Amino acid sequence: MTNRGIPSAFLRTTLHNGIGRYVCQLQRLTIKFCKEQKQSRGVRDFIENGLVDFAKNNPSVAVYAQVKRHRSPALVAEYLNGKTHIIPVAEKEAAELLEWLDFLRTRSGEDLIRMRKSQHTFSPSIQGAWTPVTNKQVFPPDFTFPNNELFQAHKFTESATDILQRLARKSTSKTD
Amino acid sequence: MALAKTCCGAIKRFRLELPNFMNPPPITVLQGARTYKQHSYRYNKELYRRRLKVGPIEVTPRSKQLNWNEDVELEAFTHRISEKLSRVGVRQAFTDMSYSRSTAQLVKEVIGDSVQGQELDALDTSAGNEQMAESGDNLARKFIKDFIKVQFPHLPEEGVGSILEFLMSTGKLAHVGKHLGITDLILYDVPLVSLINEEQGEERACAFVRDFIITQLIGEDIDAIFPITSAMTRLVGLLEKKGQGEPISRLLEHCGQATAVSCYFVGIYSDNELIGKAPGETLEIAEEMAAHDALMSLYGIQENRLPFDFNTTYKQYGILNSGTQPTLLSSEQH
Amino acid sequence: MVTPSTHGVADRINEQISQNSHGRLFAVIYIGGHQFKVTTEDLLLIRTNRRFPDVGDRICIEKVLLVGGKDFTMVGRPLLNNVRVEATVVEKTLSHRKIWFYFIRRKGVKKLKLIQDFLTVIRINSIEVSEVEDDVD
Amino acid sequence: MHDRRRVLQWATFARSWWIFDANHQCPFQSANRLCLFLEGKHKPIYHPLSDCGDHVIVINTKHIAMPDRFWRAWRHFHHTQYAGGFQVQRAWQVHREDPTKILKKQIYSTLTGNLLRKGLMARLHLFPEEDVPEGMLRNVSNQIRQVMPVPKTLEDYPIEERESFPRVFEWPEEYVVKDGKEFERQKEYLDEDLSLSKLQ
Repeated sequence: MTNRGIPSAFLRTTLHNGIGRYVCQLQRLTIKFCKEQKQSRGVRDFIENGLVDFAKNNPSVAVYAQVKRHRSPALVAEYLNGKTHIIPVAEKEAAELLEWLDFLRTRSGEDLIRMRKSQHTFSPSIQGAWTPVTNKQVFPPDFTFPNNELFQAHKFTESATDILQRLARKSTSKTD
Repeated sequence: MALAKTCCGAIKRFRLELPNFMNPPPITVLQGARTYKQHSYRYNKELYRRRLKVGPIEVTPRSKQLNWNEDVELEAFTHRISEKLSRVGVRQAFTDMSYSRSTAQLVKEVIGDSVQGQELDALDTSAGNEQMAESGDNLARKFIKDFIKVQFPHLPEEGVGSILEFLMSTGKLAHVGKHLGITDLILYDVPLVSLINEEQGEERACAFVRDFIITQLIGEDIDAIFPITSAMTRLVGLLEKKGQGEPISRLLEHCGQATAVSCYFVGIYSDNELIGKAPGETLEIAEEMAAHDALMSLYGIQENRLPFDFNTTYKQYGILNSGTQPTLLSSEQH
Repeated sequence: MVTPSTHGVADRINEQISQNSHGRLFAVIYIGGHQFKVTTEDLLLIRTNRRFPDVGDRICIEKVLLVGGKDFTMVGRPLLNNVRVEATVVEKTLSHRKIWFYFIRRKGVKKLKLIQDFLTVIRINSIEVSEVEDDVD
Repeated sequence: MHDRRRVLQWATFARSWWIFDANHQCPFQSANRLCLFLEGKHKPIYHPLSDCGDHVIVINTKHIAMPDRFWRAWRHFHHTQYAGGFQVQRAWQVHREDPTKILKKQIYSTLTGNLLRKGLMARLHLFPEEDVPEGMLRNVSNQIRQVMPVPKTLEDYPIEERESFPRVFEWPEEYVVKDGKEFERQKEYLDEDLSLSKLQ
C-alpha cells in the first residue's frame, strides 16, 4: 500500500527505440568542475585521462567540459526526451566517475520512478479477447433449456449396482 | 507556510494557461486544515498579481547557452542516426529558407554594394533547405506508399493514402524530429531524407524513413487512421467485385437477449464460409461490427496480422523505379 | 491411445508455418527467473546485473516455453527448440530508491537502507518459428 | 474509443444466464457450484473487486435431496430482536413453508460476505418447480451440470425390465406387500397437524 503514495509510470521508450535501429538517448553531456578545489580532483583526473576516449567511443554524444569556479562538480546529462539528469560527483575518483558516465549513457532519460508493470505490449491479445462464448458448447438452433439429459452429473465411479450388472453380463456371456 | 508554498507552485504552473488578470485561479484550502488562513490567501493573491505583472519568462534557446558548439552537435547528430553525412550538407538541411533569406538581407545591408547581385542570389537559394525538403518529401512519400503496399497488399488506395497522410503529417514529423534531438537545430526532418539520398544512396534514405517514420505506425489502430464507414455496404460491394457470394449474417450466440443489457454475437457468411464475427449491444450493431471485422480481414489489417518487417531492405530498382506492384526482394538482418 | 482430434495437427501447423499465414506470433519466454508472454514489439523490464549485454546489442532468448499464432498453440515439454526469439537491449538503468527500514521501538535500533536494483529494458524484435515434427503416436 | 473496442468490452463483461436443475441435488454441494457462477469465478477475467458474475436460474428447488438426518438436524435460526423472539426451525419445516429457502440460505452463506453479496443474490432466481417465466427462460444460453446423478425410481424402468430383473426369491402368494404409500400418508397427517396448529 505504501507504493501508492510514490509517483509511478508505465514502461515506455522514446520513438519506439530498438525497433528500427538503436539510438543512444544521451544527447549531451556537460561536466562541470572547478580547476582549484580538492573535491573536483577526480573529475580533473578523468578529463585529463579518460574523457577523450569516452567521447571517441560515444560519438553520438556531444561532450562539454565547463569550468565553474569554486562550485562542486557535477555531471549534467541531457536526453532526447527533453529531460535532464544531474549527478553531483564531489570527491569522486576517476574510476567511479566512469561508472556513472556509463550509467548515464545507457539510460533513456525517463525518471527513475516505480514501474507499475514490468511489461508493455501493443497487442494484448492474438487469439482474441475472452468473451462468454469463447470455447462455449455449441447447441443446435432448436435446442431448448432446461435439458437434463446433457447436463447430468459425471459418473466417475461405478456404483455397486453397476459392478454387479457388469459381472452378471460377463457371467451370462461366458455361459453362452 | 507549507500551504503557501504549494499554492505558489500551483500559481506558477498554471500562469501561462490563464492570461486573464481578473480571474486568478481559486486558491483551495487543503482538506483537513483546521483554520482558514486569510493572510496566506492575501499573500498568495499578491504573489499571483506580481507574477502576472512580470509577464512570461523568456525562453532562451539551447543554442544561446554557454555549453553549445554547433559543429559538435551536428557531428553527434549524424552519428546518432548512424549515417555518414557531410557537415555542410547537414547544416544546409537544417537551415530554413526564412533564416537564410534574412541572413542574405543582413549581408546586403552590411556590405551593400561590394557584393554582386548574382552572388547574393546564389546565397539566397543555395543556403535554404526548400529544395531538399521537397525532394525528401517526394522520396519519403514514395517509399512509405510502397512499404504499405507490400505490408497490406489488399488495402484499398484510400486506406494507403490516409496512412501516408497520418505518417507525413506535420505533427508526426515534428514529433520524430523532436525526439531525434533536432529541435535546437531545425524544425523539420524531411530534408534529411534528401540529404541521405544524395550522400549515402537511396537504400539508406529508405532505411531512415523506415526506421524513424514508419515505426510511428506501431501501436496505432489502422482502422482508426482509415475509418471504415458503412461497413455492410462496402462489404457487399467488395464481395461482388471479388465474385464471391453475397454476405449472409447469422446470430451465433447471445447473452441475456430479453434484458436491457443484452449482447449478441453475429457471424457473417459468404459461400457458406465464416468471414467475420463480432459482438454488439443490438443485432444491428453486431451485424455492422461483424461486417467491419470481415472487411478488416479482407483488407488484411486485422489485429492479429503479421507484424511489420522492419529488417527487410528493398532493393532500389525493385521498389522505387518500377511502376508495377512492389515485391519483396531480399531480407537481411540490420 | 489415438484421439482423432490430435491426428494431423502438426501437419496443419506446418502448413500454416510454410505459408506464413499464422499471423502474429506470441511466445512465453523464461528470462531473469520470470516468465513473460511476449509478442513482437513488446518491452520487458528485467532485473539483471551490469554485466548484461550493452545497450543496442541484439540478443537471442533461448528458453521458449510456448509459442502460438492465431489458430494454434505449441507447448514445450518444457522447452521448444523450433522457435527463435530475438530482442534488442534498449536501456540499462537503475530502479527507483526503495526504502529498507529496520526499527525496534524503545531499543534505539534503527537502520535505513536505500536500495536501487539494476534493471534492463529489452525490446522483442522478432519471433520466428520453424516446422515441427509430428511426435504424436 | 473505437466502436470495435467498445463492443469487445461489452461482450467480455456481458452477463450470461445459466439454468440449474436442483432435482435430487444436495443443496450444500449445489451451493458451492452455483456460487462459482454467481461470483464469476468460472471466468478468466475474474477479479474479487469486479462485479462480473452471471445470472443463475434454479428450478425444482422443492425436490432437493438431503439425507434423512439432515432434514431434522439442519436448523434455521431467527430472532425478531424482541424478548422471546428467538425461533428455530428444522429443515423439513423450513422447506415446507418455502421450498426455495434452504438453497437460498445455503448460497447466501457460501458467498463471500462483502458488499457485492446483495447484488449477487439478486442475480439468483429460484423456482420451486419448473414453471420459469417465458421471458426469463429466453435469456438462458447455457446450463450448469448437476452435482450428483439423479437416482432412478422404480417407475422410471419399463415394466418389461422390471419383470425380467433377476430375483433372489419370489414372495409367497399369501404375503401382503406394503403398497409404498406409507410415507404419503404420514406427510398428509403432518400437514393436517401443522394447519391445525396454525389455526389455533
